[in-house]
Amino acid sequence: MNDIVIEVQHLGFKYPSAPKPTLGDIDFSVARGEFVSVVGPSGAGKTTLLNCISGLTRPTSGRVLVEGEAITAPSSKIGIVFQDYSRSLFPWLTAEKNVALPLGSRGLSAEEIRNRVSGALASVGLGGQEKKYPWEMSGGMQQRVAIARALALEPHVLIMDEPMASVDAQTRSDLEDLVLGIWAERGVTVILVTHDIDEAVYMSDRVVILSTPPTAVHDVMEVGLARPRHQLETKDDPDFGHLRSRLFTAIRELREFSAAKP
Amino acid sequence: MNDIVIEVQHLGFKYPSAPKPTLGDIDFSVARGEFVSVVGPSGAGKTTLLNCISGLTRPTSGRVLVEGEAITAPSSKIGIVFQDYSRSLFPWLTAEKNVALPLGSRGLSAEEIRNRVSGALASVGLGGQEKKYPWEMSGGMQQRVAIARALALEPHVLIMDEPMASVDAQTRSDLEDLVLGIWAERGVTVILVTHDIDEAVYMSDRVVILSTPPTAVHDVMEVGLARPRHQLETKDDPDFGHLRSRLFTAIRELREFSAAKP
Amino acid sequence: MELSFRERMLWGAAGIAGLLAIMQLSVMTGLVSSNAMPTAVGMLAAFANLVVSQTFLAALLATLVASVLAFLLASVVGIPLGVILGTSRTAEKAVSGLVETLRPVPAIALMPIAILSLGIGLEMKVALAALASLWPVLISTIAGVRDTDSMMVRAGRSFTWSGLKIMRRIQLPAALPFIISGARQSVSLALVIVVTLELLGAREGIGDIIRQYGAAGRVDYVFAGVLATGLLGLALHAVLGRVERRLMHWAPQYRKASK
Amino acid sequence: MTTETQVIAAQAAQAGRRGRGRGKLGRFAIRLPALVLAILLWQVVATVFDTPFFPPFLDILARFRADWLSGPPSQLFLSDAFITNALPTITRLAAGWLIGVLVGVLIGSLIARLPRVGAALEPLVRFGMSLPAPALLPLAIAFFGLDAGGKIFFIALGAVWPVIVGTAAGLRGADPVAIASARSLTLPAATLFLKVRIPLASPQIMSGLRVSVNAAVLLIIVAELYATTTGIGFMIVNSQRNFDILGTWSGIFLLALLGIVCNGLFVLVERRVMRWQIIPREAQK
Amino acid sequence: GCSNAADISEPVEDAPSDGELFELTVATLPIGDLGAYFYAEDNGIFEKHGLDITTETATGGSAAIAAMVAGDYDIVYSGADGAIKAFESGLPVRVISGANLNQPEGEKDSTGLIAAPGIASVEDIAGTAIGTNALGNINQVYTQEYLSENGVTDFEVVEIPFPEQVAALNSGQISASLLPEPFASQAIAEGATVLGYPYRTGADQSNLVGVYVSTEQTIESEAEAVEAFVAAMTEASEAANDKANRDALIESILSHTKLSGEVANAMVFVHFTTEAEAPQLQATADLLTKFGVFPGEVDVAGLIAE
Ligand SMILES: Nc1ncnc2c1ncn2[C@@H]1O[C@H](COP(=O)(O)OP(=O)(O)OP(=O)(O)O)[C@@H](O)[C@H]1O
Ligand SMILES: Nc1ncnc2c1ncn2[C@@H]1O[C@H](COP(=O)(O)OP(=O)(O)OP(=O)(O)O)[C@@H](O)[C@H]1O
Ligand SMILES: [Mg+2]
Ligand SMILES: [Mg+2]
Repeated sequence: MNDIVIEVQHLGFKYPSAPKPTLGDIDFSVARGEFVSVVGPSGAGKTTLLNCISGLTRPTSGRVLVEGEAITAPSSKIGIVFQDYSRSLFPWLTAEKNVALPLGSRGLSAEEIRNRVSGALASVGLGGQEKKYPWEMSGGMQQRVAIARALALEPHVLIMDEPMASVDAQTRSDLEDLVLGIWAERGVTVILVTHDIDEAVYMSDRVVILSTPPTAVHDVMEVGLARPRHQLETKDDPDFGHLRSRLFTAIRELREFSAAKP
Repeated sequence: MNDIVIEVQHLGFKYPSAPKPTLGDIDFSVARGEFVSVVGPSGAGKTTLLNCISGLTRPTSGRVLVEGEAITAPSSKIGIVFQDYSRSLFPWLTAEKNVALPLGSRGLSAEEIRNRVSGALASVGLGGQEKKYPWEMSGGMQQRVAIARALALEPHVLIMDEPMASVDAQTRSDLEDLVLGIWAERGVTVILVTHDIDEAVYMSDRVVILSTPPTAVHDVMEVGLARPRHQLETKDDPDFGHLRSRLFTAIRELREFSAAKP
Repeated sequence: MELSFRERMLWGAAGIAGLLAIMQLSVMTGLVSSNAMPTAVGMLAAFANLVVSQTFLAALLATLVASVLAFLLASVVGIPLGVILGTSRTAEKAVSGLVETLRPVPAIALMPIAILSLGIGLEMKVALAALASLWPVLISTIAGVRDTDSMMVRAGRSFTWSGLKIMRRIQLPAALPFIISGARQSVSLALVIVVTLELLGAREGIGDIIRQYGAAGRVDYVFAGVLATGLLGLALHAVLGRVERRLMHWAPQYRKASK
Repeated sequence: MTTETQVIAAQAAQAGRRGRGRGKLGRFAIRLPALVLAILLWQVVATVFDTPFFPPFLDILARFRADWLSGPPSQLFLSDAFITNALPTITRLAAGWLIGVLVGVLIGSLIARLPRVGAALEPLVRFGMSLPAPALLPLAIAFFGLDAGGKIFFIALGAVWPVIVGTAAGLRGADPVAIASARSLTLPAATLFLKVRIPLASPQIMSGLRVSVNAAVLLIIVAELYATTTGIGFMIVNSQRNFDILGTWSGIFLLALLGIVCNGLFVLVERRVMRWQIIPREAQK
Repeated sequence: GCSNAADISEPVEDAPSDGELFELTVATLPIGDLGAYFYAEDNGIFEKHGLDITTETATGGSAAIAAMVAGDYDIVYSGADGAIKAFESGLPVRVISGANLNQPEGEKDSTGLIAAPGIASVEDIAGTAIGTNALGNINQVYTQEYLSENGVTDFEVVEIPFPEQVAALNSGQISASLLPEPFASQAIAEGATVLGYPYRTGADQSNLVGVYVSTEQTIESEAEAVEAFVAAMTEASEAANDKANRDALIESILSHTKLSGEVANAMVFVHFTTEAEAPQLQATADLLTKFGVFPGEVDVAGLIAE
């Protein structure tokens, strides 16, 4: 049906120091322009999975195709936003320079770099804050810089590992709406890892639920809620309640199951 | 009607270095055994308010009465749980010793101290983890040690400043239920500061909404939801949805209002 | 209980005045022999004479030159070596035995041997002071590079950068707070070692002057020399603090409270 | 200051990481290549070039044994020279350092806890901290003469500054949240100080102690090179005066060993005291 | 070989042919034993021999020799024992000339064995401690030799710097010590007595105490300059030994040391010389061996520059 951008094929991964594989056999795909969330119990290997998809880590078995090409190293098609802005932004660079940093080595003209940087910062609502250092900004602003840095690379796929986990609840709902806005506007494909069930349902077209290690896809849930979504209306929708209950129960079961195991 | 435990009377506070007062004129009271949440925009002065209530900070004007006595210094009637367990637990002490530390100077017998410590740790589900150091535990476990430490003092009032903010979403819902369980079991009065609207509604009997500085009480919302509460059922209750919408709107308005001011 | 700036200055002045007064009185009352310690007035008079004397200023310069050369030598060796050892665990492991054996060896102890091949002049001072001050800068550079947040390195890799580029653009700046802190220790140490060598008989420098006055029994000048040495150390610290603040304006401890 | 603590914690963590995996011997062996190579190089170069002041490594070792380790089993094989020279050095060092540490922690605490005292002492402490400690030798001689007392005083005088500064900075810079949490527990003042403030400050106190150990080792050597008639430093000077170059080297080796042992002991204590700082750091990696 | 390294005259012809002066850096000690050197410097004797001398004050003879080996100095004044020890350890040092001898019999010597008050004879020293300013130095071994010649072998040797020895004698910490000027005069003024003159031993009752040394390399590359130095010192030594020049000598010593005029006026001087003979040095070397400074026999042949 739709144009497939990411294919995760029988992906397996084992940390050399770990006794058993973290990722067992993971298989799913993401269509162009789709918004997919990945949820799963803590320690399921969500971060490990993202690392494999983005080429930061070589899988032990299986492979990842992005637009049909196998990923073996970080690719410029993929932009990554990490959870902890304070650890992934460079505190010695201003917002502007943080965003421009990865562009320097892409053969772009100075002009074009300037345009992309200011475009990306404007997208995240940080026009006029270019000269600030990360530590002069609030947590939400910093995370927006991190998003702008990924956007400026004009990736086809945006991968986010719990990007909203380190900010307060109010900023979080603002950021959620910001990300949805950017996604709709730029038509980028998004994979979002989150711990927050409400967030997974609120944001996505589909939610991929991972099991415990050796991890496989436990279930995939279609989210049929209307777009654009709205913090109050969407969350008041009875369908929303049902979806969140389903997800909540699935994850609680997985956790109890895994807790009972050892 | 009910027995009043805490009275906050015309409380005002100004940081010496700040140009204007943070707390303007705050006035509310809490009945024995009540569960009250305090919400408000970031920077409203929630932490400042808690510090005044608990006697850590002297108010500039007004006063706080706990069981009829004016508070001027930290009192053994009040237990406090801070947001950041990594900064409020003492990493050089085991869980057990962290909990026992404040008991040592209370004229209790060694026997009684041992009982209280193990009782408090059992309450928070950490029986058998007594000898672990904070850094050997997950975030949720650490926060539970912090709660146990406050409980072991057998305070009449438990004050919590965003105790769930530094843990992940799943641990958070577990902790919420844990706190509700302890509250119901021990009959302690709780004041909870939170950023999370769902949490405020889910946990409380009443929610105190603060304005922006100079801060006053903007509104007090009664939460009539049935107890005991349940993560899925309570949150699926239409009343829950209405309460959360009301709160969400109130805070968004306050923020926009304050953002427009300067 | 915060003191205002004015109060702090006043109390500080009182502290200095108090110490000078104790010094003055304990000599004047004979509590301490005047052969052992000068009066405060005597020391300050000698100090006034010293700071305008050509010989003394030349000595000051000699000490400073030796210290700075030693520090530069230590940095030129220590920083690149530290980056290599911080990046490669294998290399670091292989040399760690050597580093841990040599590091605690007090450089001063080598003076009697160093004199034989390097004499008692600038070369010897620079060599031994550089040896001593190599360690702080080396160790901090290793620690800094190693301590670079793995998340930052991953961010760099996600830019499709090479290892070398990540080292240059991410690990080195991220390690800078550590490197500078090590460098500061190195400079102080270089000064300490140079002055010590001079006190022990190396040619030229403040230590040499103090030693000569000591041999002549001029305690007022000895104490004035010690005073001058302390002030030199203080000045060096202040300059380095400036440099550090300049370079490190982004590091947590120097962020202006901008909110 | 915080960076300094970080450096120390990072270093200590590094040392700890090395401690994991592999057997003890294997761990040890993997760290030796460069050291073995350096010693081999020394031996070969010294043998080939045959300069009088750079004797072969093995010759020095032989002399080292003869000088220091040729005693009877009843003395643990320590020679008389060791007992008359190294023991005084070690006791002076330990006594001076301990005095310096005690006084330093005391003054540092006063400075941090009593703002007026702190303000009055601050310029003096800054001066003392910046002063190359060996320059204080004339002062020590002035008060205590050149005997053991003078040396102990001298070492204490040099070791005290970093301890003062570390203690004061650690106490002042303590995390306000941690202090608030302790205050909320209504701890008595003494408990608050000893059980919370001091441990909270301990990373910086330890950092001060580390600097002071190095200063103390430096100072004992200076004191002994300058004027004494016993001690390792004296042995070195005396053999140098007699152009007994092997003897000089043998003394230097003993001092080096003393430095290594002091450092090793310190690291052991540091790892124990700062476990709560170091281990989470390691785990975080 | 026995040589008199100094017998060169016609000083002016020493100068380099192009009219420049020979440049030499000499390390000295601030003590009366260098009186002749200071005299030469103050009275233009070095210039007269075509020398441009830079004088530096060292902390001790052996440190100065070490620095000379490393190239800091061209010529160093040292005790004879320092030169012997350096030579024995393989350093490329050579004695270019003598510097000072003890005074012969009949003259007052500057270096006497001074006994603490209450020690009336050499025999009283048995079972006590004697002082030396540096363990294993020339003063110590000559004192030991003198005492053993007098049948006293049972005593301890402790190291005490000269300035503190007077107090140590008074307090009874040591019973005797070989003290040079000005300490000898000072001790005598405080009640000590002279027991004897330990350097007056051997065939001609005189021994070389101080020497000037240089390195093999300097002697070779700066041969003319070194010769000129020895010539200058020969002239200066003769002048300094001449009682007629006593006041000028005292003035020179005062200008180069921190001694007070009072002390200098009361001082007894050494006998200045530039002669250096192998047997004298060998005798000292043998004493160093005899009293355990060297583990075995030492041959000083070759120490004196040809
Ligand atoms: N470098 C490593 N070496 C060995 N095991 C690792 C490593 N990194 C992670 N693990 C383990 O692999 C598992 C998956 O880790 P991962 O961080 O991918 O989980 P996650 O689902 O992202 O967890 P969270 O929700 O806590 O972020 C965990 O059990 C973790 O302990
Ligand atoms: N020590 C201080 N000195 C000066 N101003 C302060 C200080 N501490 C806090 N403030 C200011 O007082 C105001 C209230 O701070 P407070 O921490 O009480 O807010 P809060 O409601 O707890 O915020 P948050 O939701 O972010 O925790 C803020 O504007 C803050 O910047
Ligand atoms: Mg993760
Ligand atoms: Mg707060």
